[in-house]
Amino acid sequence: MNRFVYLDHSATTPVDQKVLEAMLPFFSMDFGNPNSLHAWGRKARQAVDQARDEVSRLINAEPSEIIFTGGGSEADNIAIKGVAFAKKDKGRHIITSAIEHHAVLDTCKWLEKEGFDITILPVDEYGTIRPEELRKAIRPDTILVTIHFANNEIGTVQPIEQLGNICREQGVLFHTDAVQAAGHISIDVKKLPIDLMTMAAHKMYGPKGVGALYIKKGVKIVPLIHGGGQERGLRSGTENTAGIVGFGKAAALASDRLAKEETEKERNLRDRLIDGILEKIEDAMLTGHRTERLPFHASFCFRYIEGESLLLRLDALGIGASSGSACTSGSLEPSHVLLAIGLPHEIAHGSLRLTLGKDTSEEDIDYVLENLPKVVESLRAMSPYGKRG
Amino acid sequence: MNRFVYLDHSATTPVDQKVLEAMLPFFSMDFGNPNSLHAWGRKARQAVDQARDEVSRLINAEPSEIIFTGGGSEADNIAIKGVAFAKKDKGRHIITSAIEHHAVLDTCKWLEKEGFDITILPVDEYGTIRPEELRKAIRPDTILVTIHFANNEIGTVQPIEQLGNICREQGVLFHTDAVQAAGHISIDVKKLPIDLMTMAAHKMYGPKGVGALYIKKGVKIVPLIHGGGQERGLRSGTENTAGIVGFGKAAALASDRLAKEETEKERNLRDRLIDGILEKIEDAMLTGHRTERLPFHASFCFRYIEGESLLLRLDALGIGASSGSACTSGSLEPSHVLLAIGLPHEIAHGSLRLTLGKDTSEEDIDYVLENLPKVVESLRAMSPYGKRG
Amino acid sequence: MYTEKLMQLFMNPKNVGRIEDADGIGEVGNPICGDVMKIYLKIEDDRIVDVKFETFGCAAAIATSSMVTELVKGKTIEEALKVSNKDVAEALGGLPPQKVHCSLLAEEGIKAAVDDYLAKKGKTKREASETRQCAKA
Amino acid sequence: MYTEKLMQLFMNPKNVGRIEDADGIGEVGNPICGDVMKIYLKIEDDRIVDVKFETFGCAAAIATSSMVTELVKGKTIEEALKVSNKDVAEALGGLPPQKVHCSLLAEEGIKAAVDDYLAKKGKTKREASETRQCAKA
Ligand SMILES: Cc1ncc(COP(=O)(O)O)c(C=O)c1O
Ligand SMILES: Cc1ncc(COP(=O)(O)O)c(C=O)c1O
Repeated sequence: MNRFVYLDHSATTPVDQKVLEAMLPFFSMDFGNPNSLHAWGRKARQAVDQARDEVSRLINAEPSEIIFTGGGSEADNIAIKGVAFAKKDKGRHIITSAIEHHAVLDTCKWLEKEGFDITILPVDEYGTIRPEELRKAIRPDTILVTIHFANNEIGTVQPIEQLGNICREQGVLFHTDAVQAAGHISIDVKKLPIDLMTMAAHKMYGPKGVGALYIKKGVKIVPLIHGGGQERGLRSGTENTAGIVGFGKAAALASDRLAKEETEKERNLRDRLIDGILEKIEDAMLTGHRTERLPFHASFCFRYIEGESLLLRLDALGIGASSGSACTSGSLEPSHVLLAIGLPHEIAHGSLRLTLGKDTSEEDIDYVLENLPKVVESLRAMSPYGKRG
Repeated sequence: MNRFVYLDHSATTPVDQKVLEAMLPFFSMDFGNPNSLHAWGRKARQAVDQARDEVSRLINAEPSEIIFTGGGSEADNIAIKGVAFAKKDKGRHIITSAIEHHAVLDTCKWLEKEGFDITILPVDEYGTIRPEELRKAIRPDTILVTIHFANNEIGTVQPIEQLGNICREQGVLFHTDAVQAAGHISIDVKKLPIDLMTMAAHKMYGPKGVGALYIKKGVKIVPLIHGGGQERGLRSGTENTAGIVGFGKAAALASDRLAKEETEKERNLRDRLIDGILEKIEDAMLTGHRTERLPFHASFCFRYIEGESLLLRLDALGIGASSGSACTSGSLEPSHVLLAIGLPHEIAHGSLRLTLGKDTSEEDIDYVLENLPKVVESLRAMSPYGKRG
Repeated sequence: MYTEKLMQLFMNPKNVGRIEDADGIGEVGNPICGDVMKIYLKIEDDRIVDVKFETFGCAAAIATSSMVTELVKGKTIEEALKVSNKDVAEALGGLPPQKVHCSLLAEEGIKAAVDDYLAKKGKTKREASETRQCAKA
Repeated sequence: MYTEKLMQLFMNPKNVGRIEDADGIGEVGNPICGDVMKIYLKIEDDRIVDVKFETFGCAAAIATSSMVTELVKGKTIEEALKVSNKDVAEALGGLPPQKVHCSLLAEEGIKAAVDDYLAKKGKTKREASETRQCAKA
């Protein structure tokens, strides 16, 4: 094996060394419970406060508008169920899209069983939600619209400003799952019409198991996890101090990268990867939008072969990739996202996602461009549908 | 200042060095998402599996009976709401006790608002729930009894076997919050009549932000956090690999300590502390049960003074203690636990909790026994109620 | 959570104790709520020449007691009655929101002691301030 | 999730390809479900003298295809029909639960190819096995 090339940053990112260094004191040394009044506790409280500042600065929120959670999925659940239970006497209609992450979709489906009414908006072939579809779907009893900022499987970035403005006009709360976007795209919640927004540390070089929910001042939600009243009573439980400190540092580093436009490097490499693959491999297509997409995200479907065998062959060459969403790759159904953009099953089965990171190099991309075509070729040679040449 | 003596292990424990070492590779090196199929993901999956084994062994459960959560509070919420929503068509009556942690009590209170019927059992002066009270409270529509294994504020250990047996006889599910007990008292879920049990890593020298719920085979619950289907669909979200690995290691180390009866050392030091304080300080009382209590736990009320000023004076001497529960110490109401055992408000305000750890030394105890009486004395000299000598 | 100033006063409070032949004694608060302040005044020519306190309560209660005694010492009764809870809090560099009631207690303690003094002298008692409920966090 | 044995066969499958003058060809599975196996048999005196496969599918589908061809090679038709999905799975050192259907597909692939051979020879066709729905994880 020549190299190790990790191209699955949409699934998770390595913890940045600087982030780990920031976290380390909070395990065994400054290990206090932030709720304790003694010196150990006060030190931990300070650290949590600082992290809240850092995370809020990443999206230009107020620190008091950020609550820390036990991950992105949890934050999605808190936001959606939190609004649903808070507003259920006002209305029970919620709007979402067909290509949301399961943390949003399955939450909505559960609410449907509990007596809520869910509208699932379709998307076009690029995975974009059309603002006019949203406008048509809003009813007098609509209490929440939840549409992700950017898709994890196909990278498409949504027209968040337009979508949010429609919600604002209609007086409906707007939640966006920005797990894939936050830290990678500049987001300013003072400028964008967003009421609640989900983030996860582990998608921006922070640790797993910690997320955050932005809740605009004045927006009321019912807590999902009751207890000691931490995080303004909205997410009880002893704070994951080290994890939160890590998130803070990761957010601060991401703010820096965004300010310095370092994501441009990723975008350029991604474009080389996309262009190279489409050029070198026949019967390949890009999934998602060509330009309105995450700067680090490339995703494809290759005819005549199946995604799992493709990614395991790549794995054997040291390349870490995914097919569809990591969360559902145990399943044999093709991804709901690929079906929603209109791909037939047999094509959707041949999906591959390559997501770059801040440390991905030219050489990494060269390595993939050299090896991926061979792998596709060899699998096609085995396929009853493959071309023979 | 002479020493630093941390005696607030009920609030949280430092991460054991061995635990931290076990966690370290999973931040920046083996950082994969356990749901990914490639080498990075498989390594993470293996680590999570091993941790699940280790945690299950601590309580003699099957690995498949353990799900990892984002902390103890979350596990309590998953258990209680999970049973409530799963069984609500069968009945809506839930029984708990007056001295549960807020993660249990406030969850029950929320369910009450959502149409459930909650019975709160009283406790005796030692904080023990009388089994006959439980038996009287069970009704045909009772679906769940949730009573903690041991109390965080006063250390009392409940007669879990008797309580659980009553539930079993009546065919009612039994959940116990063992956040304070697990890792410190031997628990065998094959022998004890427990259906669901909550644990938290950070109370046994593991990291904060990770908990576990034991769910006996065959017990069905509705998930609280929907999404990608991790943890057998019962707690979605990318697994906190490093945290889970840390929990596994902490559980393995706790199993060792329990097997070697190392908690005896803590128990002996605790007894010296209790006896010393009651001997040296007038108008002091032990709260909780004298013998049926957590081996590391000592808690008191001192008349004529107030807990917060007591613990801040101790803090100035390098002693980390708490007054009531760390989670509610921002509040001015005396703890619900101290009121439930029948203490009048003015006495409950003077509570102090000293909770020892595995590394607490004789000298630490000597230091407290030397300084605490002076601090109590000096605060009493300031109090309008204090005796003058 | 507390300012350094407050912690200093809490650790080394001034004017602790009682005045055996006090001219006015005020006791405010309630042990059920967890804080009671007792203020002793020595008054000469309507001027506070000595003041002491005894307090049962949290760090903020002790520090505000100490601070308010410092603030009124040497003042005339009239001036002392103008010392407000805000003055006390400001002099401590601020108070966390859930502890603001301690500064109210301090203000009330002085007023109660002055009232006691006036009552003993047979002068008109000021209008009594209402008894408050225990503060809630 | 996969055994080493399975991964080896997936990386280096045996009997890949087609037999141009095959005596029996079986195609099972469905591209909609994400796996299709095509089995080619060369048969002499009711004995399988050569066998090849083409598979569109996951690693397990490819490995089970390869394994089943190994297992039936050289066997009589009757013996080959007795090779069950369990035999295939066992020979691979086991399969994860959600991939068991791949071994079923392999078994069915052989049966379909034999059926095709028998049909071409004008012999009675065995009773057709039902078409299955896409497997669900
Ligand atoms: C008895 C009990 N239950 C639940 C909890 C909540 O655990 P966590 O703070 O880890 O969410 C605690 C600790 O704070 C506890 O002592
Ligand atoms: C768009 C999106 N939303 C939510 C999540 C869930 O985040 P987590 O796995 O950290 O709970 C993910 C990642 O898996 C995601 O990509």
